[in-house]
Amino acid sequence: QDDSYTIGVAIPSATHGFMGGLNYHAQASIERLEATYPQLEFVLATAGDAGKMVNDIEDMVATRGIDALVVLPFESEPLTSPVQAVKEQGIWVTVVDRGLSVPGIEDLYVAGDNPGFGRVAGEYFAENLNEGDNIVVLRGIPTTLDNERVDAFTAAIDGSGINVLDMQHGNWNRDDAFNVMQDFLSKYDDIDAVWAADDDMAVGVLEAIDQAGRNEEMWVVGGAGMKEIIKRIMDEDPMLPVNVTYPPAQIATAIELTALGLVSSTPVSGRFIIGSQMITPENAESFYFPDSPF
Amino acid sequence: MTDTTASAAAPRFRLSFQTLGPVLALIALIILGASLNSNFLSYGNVTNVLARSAFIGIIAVGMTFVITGGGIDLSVGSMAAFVAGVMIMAMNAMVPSLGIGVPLVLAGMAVALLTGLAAGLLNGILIAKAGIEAFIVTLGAMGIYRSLTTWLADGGTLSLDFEARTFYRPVYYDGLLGVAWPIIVFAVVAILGEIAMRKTPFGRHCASLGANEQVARYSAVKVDLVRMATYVILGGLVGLATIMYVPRLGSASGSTGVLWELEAIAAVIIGGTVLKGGFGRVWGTVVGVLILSLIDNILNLASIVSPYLNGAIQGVIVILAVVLQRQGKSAD
Amino acid sequence: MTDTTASAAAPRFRLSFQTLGPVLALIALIILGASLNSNFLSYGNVTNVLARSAFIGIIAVGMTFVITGGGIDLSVGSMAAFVAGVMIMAMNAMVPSLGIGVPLVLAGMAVALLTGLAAGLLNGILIAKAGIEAFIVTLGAMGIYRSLTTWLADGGTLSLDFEARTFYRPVYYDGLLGVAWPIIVFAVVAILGEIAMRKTPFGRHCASLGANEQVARYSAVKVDLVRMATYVILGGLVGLATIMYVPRLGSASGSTGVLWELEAIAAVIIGGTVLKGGFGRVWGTVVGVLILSLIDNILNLASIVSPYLNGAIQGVIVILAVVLQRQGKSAD
Amino acid sequence: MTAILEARGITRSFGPIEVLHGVDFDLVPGEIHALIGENGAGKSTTMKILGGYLQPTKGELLLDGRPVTFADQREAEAAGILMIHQEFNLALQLTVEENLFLGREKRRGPFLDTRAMRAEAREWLSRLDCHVDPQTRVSDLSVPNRQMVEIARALGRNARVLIMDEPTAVLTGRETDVLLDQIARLKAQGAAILYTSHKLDEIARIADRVTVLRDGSHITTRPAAGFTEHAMAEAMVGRELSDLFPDRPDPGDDVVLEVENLTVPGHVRDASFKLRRGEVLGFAGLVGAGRTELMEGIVGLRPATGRVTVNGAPLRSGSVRAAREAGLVYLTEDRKEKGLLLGKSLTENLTLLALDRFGRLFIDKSAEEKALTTAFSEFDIRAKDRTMTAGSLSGGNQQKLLLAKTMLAEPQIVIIDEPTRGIDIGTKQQIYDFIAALAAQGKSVIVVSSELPEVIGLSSRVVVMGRGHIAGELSGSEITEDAILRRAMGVGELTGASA
Ligand SMILES: Nc1ncnc2c1ncn2[C@@H]1O[C@H](COP(=O)(O)OP(=O)(O)OP(=O)(O)O)[C@@H](O)[C@H]1O
Ligand SMILES: Nc1ncnc2c1ncn2[C@@H]1O[C@H](COP(=O)(O)OP(=O)(O)OP(=O)(O)O)[C@@H](O)[C@H]1O
Ligand SMILES: [Mg+2]
Ligand SMILES: [Mg+2]
Repeated sequence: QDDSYTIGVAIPSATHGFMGGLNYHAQASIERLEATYPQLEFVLATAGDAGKMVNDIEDMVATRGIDALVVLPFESEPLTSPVQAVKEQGIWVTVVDRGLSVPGIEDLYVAGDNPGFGRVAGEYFAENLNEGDNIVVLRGIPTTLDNERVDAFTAAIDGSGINVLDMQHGNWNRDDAFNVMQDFLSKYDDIDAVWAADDDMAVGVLEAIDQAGRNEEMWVVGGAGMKEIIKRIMDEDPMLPVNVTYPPAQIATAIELTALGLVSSTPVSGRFIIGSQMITPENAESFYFPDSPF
Repeated sequence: MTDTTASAAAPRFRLSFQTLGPVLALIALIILGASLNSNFLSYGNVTNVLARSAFIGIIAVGMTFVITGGGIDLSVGSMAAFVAGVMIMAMNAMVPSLGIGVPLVLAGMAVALLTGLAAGLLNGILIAKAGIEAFIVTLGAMGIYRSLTTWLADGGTLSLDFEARTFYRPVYYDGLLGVAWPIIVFAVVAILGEIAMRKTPFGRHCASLGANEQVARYSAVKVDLVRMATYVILGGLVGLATIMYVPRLGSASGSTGVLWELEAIAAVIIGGTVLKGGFGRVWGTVVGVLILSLIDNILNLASIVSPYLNGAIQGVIVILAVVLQRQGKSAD
Repeated sequence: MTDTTASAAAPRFRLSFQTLGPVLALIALIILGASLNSNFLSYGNVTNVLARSAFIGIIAVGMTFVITGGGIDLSVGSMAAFVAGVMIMAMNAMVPSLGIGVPLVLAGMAVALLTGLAAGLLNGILIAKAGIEAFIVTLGAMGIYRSLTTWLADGGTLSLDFEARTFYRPVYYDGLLGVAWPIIVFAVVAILGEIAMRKTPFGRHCASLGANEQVARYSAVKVDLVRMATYVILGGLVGLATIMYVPRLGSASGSTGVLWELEAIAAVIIGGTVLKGGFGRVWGTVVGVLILSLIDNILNLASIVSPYLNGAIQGVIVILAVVLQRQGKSAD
Repeated sequence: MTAILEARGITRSFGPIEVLHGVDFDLVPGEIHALIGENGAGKSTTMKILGGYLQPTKGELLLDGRPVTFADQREAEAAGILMIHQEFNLALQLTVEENLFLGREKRRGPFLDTRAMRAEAREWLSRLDCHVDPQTRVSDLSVPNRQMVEIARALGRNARVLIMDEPTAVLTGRETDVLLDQIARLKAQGAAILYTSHKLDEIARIADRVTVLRDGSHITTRPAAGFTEHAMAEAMVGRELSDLFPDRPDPGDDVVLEVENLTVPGHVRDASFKLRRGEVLGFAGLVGAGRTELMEGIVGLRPATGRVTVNGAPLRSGSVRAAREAGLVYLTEDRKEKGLLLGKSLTENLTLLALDRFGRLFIDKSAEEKALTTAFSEFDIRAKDRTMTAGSLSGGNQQKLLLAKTMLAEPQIVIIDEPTRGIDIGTKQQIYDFIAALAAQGKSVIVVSSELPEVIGLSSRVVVMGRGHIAGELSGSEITEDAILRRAMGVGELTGASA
């Protein structure tokens, strides 16, 4: 039947908060679209590593005959040629968040802004700290994406005279971040602020600071807008002055646009970059989604 | 012919270099830490390290029995995540009826313990009664619990009700006479474990089971029951570890407890328990757990190298800690 | 007299239910897959599944020898990542001098094989010569290679030069008479492995080593050498698997090959090799690898459940596959 | 003739303890040299030193008159010296053929020549009149068959020097005869043979020279001719020996154990018998008759159907624990795989079966130590050091430890499978006295033994098994070797009791 379509969605599995949110939004939008458009069928596959993601995509093409693929590459490099192969078979390709390493393969690109995510946070630090103030940084899992964020952050505070005492990987994980922060607190007597490049890590960091009783001494900026954190910003928690968005809902946007492109003749190709915004107590309300798991 | 090998198994509690191996490694690490950072031996840091070790430590004590009995359990990390998830959901559900208070916390603890025991029992039945290879049962269970947790959390994080959490929090952060609760619980579990291993029939039976199941059976040891008991105890201890874990961050997700199984097994082996079973040493396991925690702590405190290389240094130290032990052996 | 009863004791390769267990599980999965989706048995899908099984499969064949010899290797996944990283860096560095072409690819392959063999040799020396517990050595090595890879990639991804990659790509995607190269290589490795296990002195020596090291030693088996050889072979096969892997994804990072070790070990055990050593079955391992790949494939074929539960289904099937096998045993 | 292999002033210590004190010894081609001595006298240790498995602490070895040192047994083997161990040296998970050729596989090009190896394995085994399939796993073989495999392995290698450490301890008369013939054949071919056994009649039969060891010291070396069994026994133990078997006590009337129609699938069909209080009941039969399996079925170690009643109460099937609680225990014939934890201490082994007698909650270690002291004296266990592992005891002392372990459970009914396997003549006498004393105390004993004199000398009644069923029962004066063998081979019924 010409008017029924299958859309394959390949995303990383929900191994930390942000990806959990992303999984949630993907499933929610699929449910929504399946209800609205009976002629659409979706195949959702989550992968724990790049190889598995390539397997999933191969399976979708070989056995499910997909008409469009929405993919959030687990890593850019390894996914590039498999996705290119899909494209070469005439299947619509939407790439989300992490770009492929060869430009121009995808029909539609929807993404957050990783350098922006680091830069916005960095700019806030540069503005709100004085020369000679000390900060520590908790990075994510070592990946290109983490490098982009941290590089942009470092560039933004460059020249401000802020001292980066230490950077360690908290792996976007609450427990790891808690441990690392505990050790930072033992190691450094004077910390003025913490950049935890993800809200899951921020939760662990806050707990460690609280335990050490050094709440008055420093503030924390996380990222990606987890609902608990947004709530505390709304409540004007002095430890959490701001947050930087990196919306997990971008996957929903991508899926919806792709679906729209198939069922209607609306031209949807192009690039949609969802910039990273600063969440402040003033605008926090509009970023607060109490029902999302993230 | 066994005589020569048998003599290599040194009499148990002689103060040999082999026995001391892990202890020496631990002392070396402490000296290293103290020389790298003056805060290393501070009350705060010591408390942090010990309290964090408690989860893996409590689990590793149980793992010592499983491994001594000739088994293995790969499911403990994901079991912990699952138990935490169930506990949090149960407590959240009970808030309206029980209110915030001691009954709620006690009810939550009971749920955690029971879930842990049940999970351990399930492993135990499949392994001891159905006779399926422990590696496969617990590998399967690992996948099952991990994915059930993600599913319960809907891909995200299960968080304990905020007020319940505030009330429950002291169970991790407070303590008795300046010693944090997790440390106390870990110490009690370790001491009871050491006693059970060395002084009770159960410990003997575990070791005989791991040494030669056939001989144990011919000696009227209830082989299946003992084997099952090791998994049930481990399950219960996973529950107990979770009780200490949940008040720390008040949440659980699919990524809770990832790789705990490997860390617990490593601690057991570093401590001198024999991987193929037949001989176990609970105090050794405690030393093993502390070694592993200290490595992390020292790497964080020292920042000597690229953080990318932390894993490599960790690996080298783990191997070295065991080399110390083996050299004692070959000199025997 | 005795001969009658003795012959009742199962000769090794009788077609028992136990032997057939994994095969039955495989057949059940194939039937399930075919009934769920008509494309399941299509040339494309079969090629996909077999080709992607090749990496783990080649490694698992080597793992069969290690486990049969009473050892274990937890480092293979991260070793694969490391070998891939080294191979990519070496090829990138050689592009200017060798240009794009067969020499470059051959040089890259040689680098991969040698790195794999060297890594295997290192494990082997530490385990067989220095006498350190295999679990600890390879656990340490796992951390070391994983973190070296991350460090080489500077936290990101190492990518093969784009043109080199395009040239190299057919090694994964093309084949001979419609059979993709990885499938051919896997088949050859499996057949050679099966022959080595059953028809050569080396295979027997491995089994004797795992069954009773002392006996092997007294029977003039060069115990240390054989043990070392199992790790070196496994290292070489990791190199070979990497040669097939790199043209597929053209890159390596710290997350390449995560959990391959567990998958390889699971495949070996599902296939009927005894975890504690002494008996190994290469063809069983191949069946085990196929079972594991098919489970993933089938889960993708039919989106029956929440993707969060895939892990649980996987776990259940793995346990069931082995239950089949054990029931045969108890009915023996 | 000059010696092939000679030991001069060999001393050996384990840790601080010296167990061999300057032993001199030589082996001459075409001669069978027997080494005898009590359990723990140092026979196995001497043999291992000659075989290259152990190095002497002091002293030297001469090979063809030239001093040698063997770094390991491989070098000894290269010099044509081979040894059959007292304890098995087989990999259980491998097949018979794999074990026979381990380390010296036949090849065709790079591959194994399996067919040739099987044929040759079959040939060696049939030379020993042992008809196991070379493809059987050793773990599936009975203990005697394992021993035959062990022997076949050594015979197949054409040794100049063959050292045999109690090869017949687990064999029955018929197999022993076959083995002794083979030894005679090797001797005729000019091999030098070192032989030890606690069965002194064998020594008298085949040995040319006899060396006696006592407590690690060389006592005497003499030609076998004119050295009577009795004299040998006294030279070993260093004292007068009285009659070997004690008087048979009179059994009471009440039945303590009744077995009805017990079937152990694959091994035993419909076995029924009764055991009375204060009785010693012998079980005789050829190897493979199923005696062991029947006993294991009775105590719940093997799945079995049928009824077992102890003191009138039915016994729960399949539970060793239940049997023990009813006062019924079984002492296994396979002490290495089923009896002792070889890597564990003596105490741990001693108390394992009766652990609940040493405290329910905590183990009373001092009581355990006392029990060990008692066991040492009661069973004459000779250990140089209380903290050694069970595996480093001499073979005979391991058997005594196993006996002590079983008796510690204070059973009312003891089933002893091969009670004196590997035990020296002096201790044998002690064990026989012990069994008689048990019966006199009103306990009941089943003795399963392949040594007919033992069965005959101890029991007041003998059950004969053949091919998995009970072939007959003899009592009083009916009990003779001839009658037992006739029944065991299934010809008893034809000719009637030959009392
Ligand atoms: N590996 C060892 N470590 C410590 N002591 C040992 C070891 N091997 C043997 N012994 C001791 O050496 C002594 C001699 O033992 P050996 O095995 O030679 O006796 P044996 O004459 O063969 O006795 P049996 O007739 O019981 O076999 C014994 O006291 C034994 O306990
Ligand atoms: N674990 C086993 N699995 C399979 N068959 C076995 C096993 N153990 C023994 N058998 C077989 O059972 C038969 C009887 O065993 P066994 O020789 O021990 O009987 P028995 O009457 O006790 O003789 P004996 O006491 O003289 O050894 C033998 O033919 C043996 O091959
Ligand atoms: Mg001996
Ligand atoms: Mg028997």
